[in-house]
Amino acid sequence: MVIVEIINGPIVPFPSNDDRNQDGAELVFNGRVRDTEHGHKIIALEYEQYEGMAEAELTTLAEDTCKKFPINDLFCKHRMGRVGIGETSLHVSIWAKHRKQAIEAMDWFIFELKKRVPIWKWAIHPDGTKVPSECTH
Amino acid sequence: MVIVEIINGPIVPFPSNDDRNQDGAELVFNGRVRDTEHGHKIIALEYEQYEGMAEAELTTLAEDTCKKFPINDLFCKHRMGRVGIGETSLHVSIWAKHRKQAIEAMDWFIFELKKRVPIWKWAIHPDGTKVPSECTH
Amino acid sequence: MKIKVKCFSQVKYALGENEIILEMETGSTTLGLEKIIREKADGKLDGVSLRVAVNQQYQSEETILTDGDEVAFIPPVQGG
Amino acid sequence: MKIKVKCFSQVKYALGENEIILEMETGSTTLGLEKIIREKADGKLDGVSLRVAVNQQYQSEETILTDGDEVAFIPPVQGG
Repeated sequence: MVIVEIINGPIVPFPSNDDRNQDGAELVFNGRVRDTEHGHKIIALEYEQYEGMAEAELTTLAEDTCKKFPINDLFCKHRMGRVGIGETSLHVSIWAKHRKQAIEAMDWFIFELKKRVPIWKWAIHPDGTKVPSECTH
Repeated sequence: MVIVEIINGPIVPFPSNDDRNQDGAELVFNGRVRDTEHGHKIIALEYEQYEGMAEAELTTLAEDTCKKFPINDLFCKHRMGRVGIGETSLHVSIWAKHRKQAIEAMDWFIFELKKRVPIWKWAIHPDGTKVPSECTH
Repeated sequence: MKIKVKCFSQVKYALGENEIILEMETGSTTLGLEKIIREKADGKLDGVSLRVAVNQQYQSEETILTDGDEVAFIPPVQGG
Repeated sequence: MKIKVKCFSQVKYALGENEIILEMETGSTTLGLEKIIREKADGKLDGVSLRVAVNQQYQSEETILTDGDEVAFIPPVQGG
């Protein structure tokens, strides 16, 4: 199963639970904001999306991932707007029978997300100026 | 930093937090008990360790992982004794600057754990019998 | 015909607009529109690779536009 | 000399013991001890690869034992 959410405000992680009997692996990734972008100090990032297309692409990607790898669930939340240093911008939870496939699926999903989902970062500098982050990876 | 714990009783996950400014990636793995071992239905696993050596090997492995990969922290808990279906037997949390290295480190750490840390599983069958699980991977 | 251009990231920054409505001739294509956008940016998009989406779908080839289309020139994405 | 053998997993299952204390001659080695343990197991450890640890350290080669050593024959581990 796939759940995809693009949200404003802090990310509440998907619940972890002991109720499954066929998932030997639960893998959770939190992508967090660091205090530097390309060597420059920042005080926050601001995430921008192509509204509509971002969620559609992310959903397609999540479904592609579940087809490509033998995993049972992929849950994903991406935060929009201003995200402070240390806070989570991307939260992904994958449930699978085996560890190996969960790890491979996580790696591929995030790699592809950074290639095809129309979401961008703006760096907020200590003086308050806001510029597009030119990071391409 | 490395934290390694071998414990009896349910695993309480290491805390997640928003207080770091240099860790862009937090990756958490929960290894959970499935209801089959080698095609046979089980009602639980019972984990056995070589007391002393298991924790020493696990600590050395965690330290090796931090040397081999550019990650900042590796926290690990392994549960002993009887673990019910769906419950977590292994909990690993890795903090790193970048996602890629966190994923590689997680993959390697668990792979090596399954090669060198003297911990074993006993399968508890529905009739209550307990036999060593012969799984070698 | 009327074409709506959505601007994000470096395109928004270069043009100072979230959205532009352009009047174009029938038969105009995404390539022609990209040229107009790059000219408007006055050099600020030089060296920036742009993919194109029409009505929120990536297009891998030059595409003929129709009245009312929503077009976005998508600079390298940065999610995660 | 006295050697303590710790038994885990398949070794414990085969021998029905958690721990065995053996009296061995000076100069005895891990290989000699493994032979004794496999004999005690009466075929139940055939086909089971065993690594050896002396005083909780893996040994990659045959090792001469000394009085009071703790030895474990370690079947394939299964943590995780």
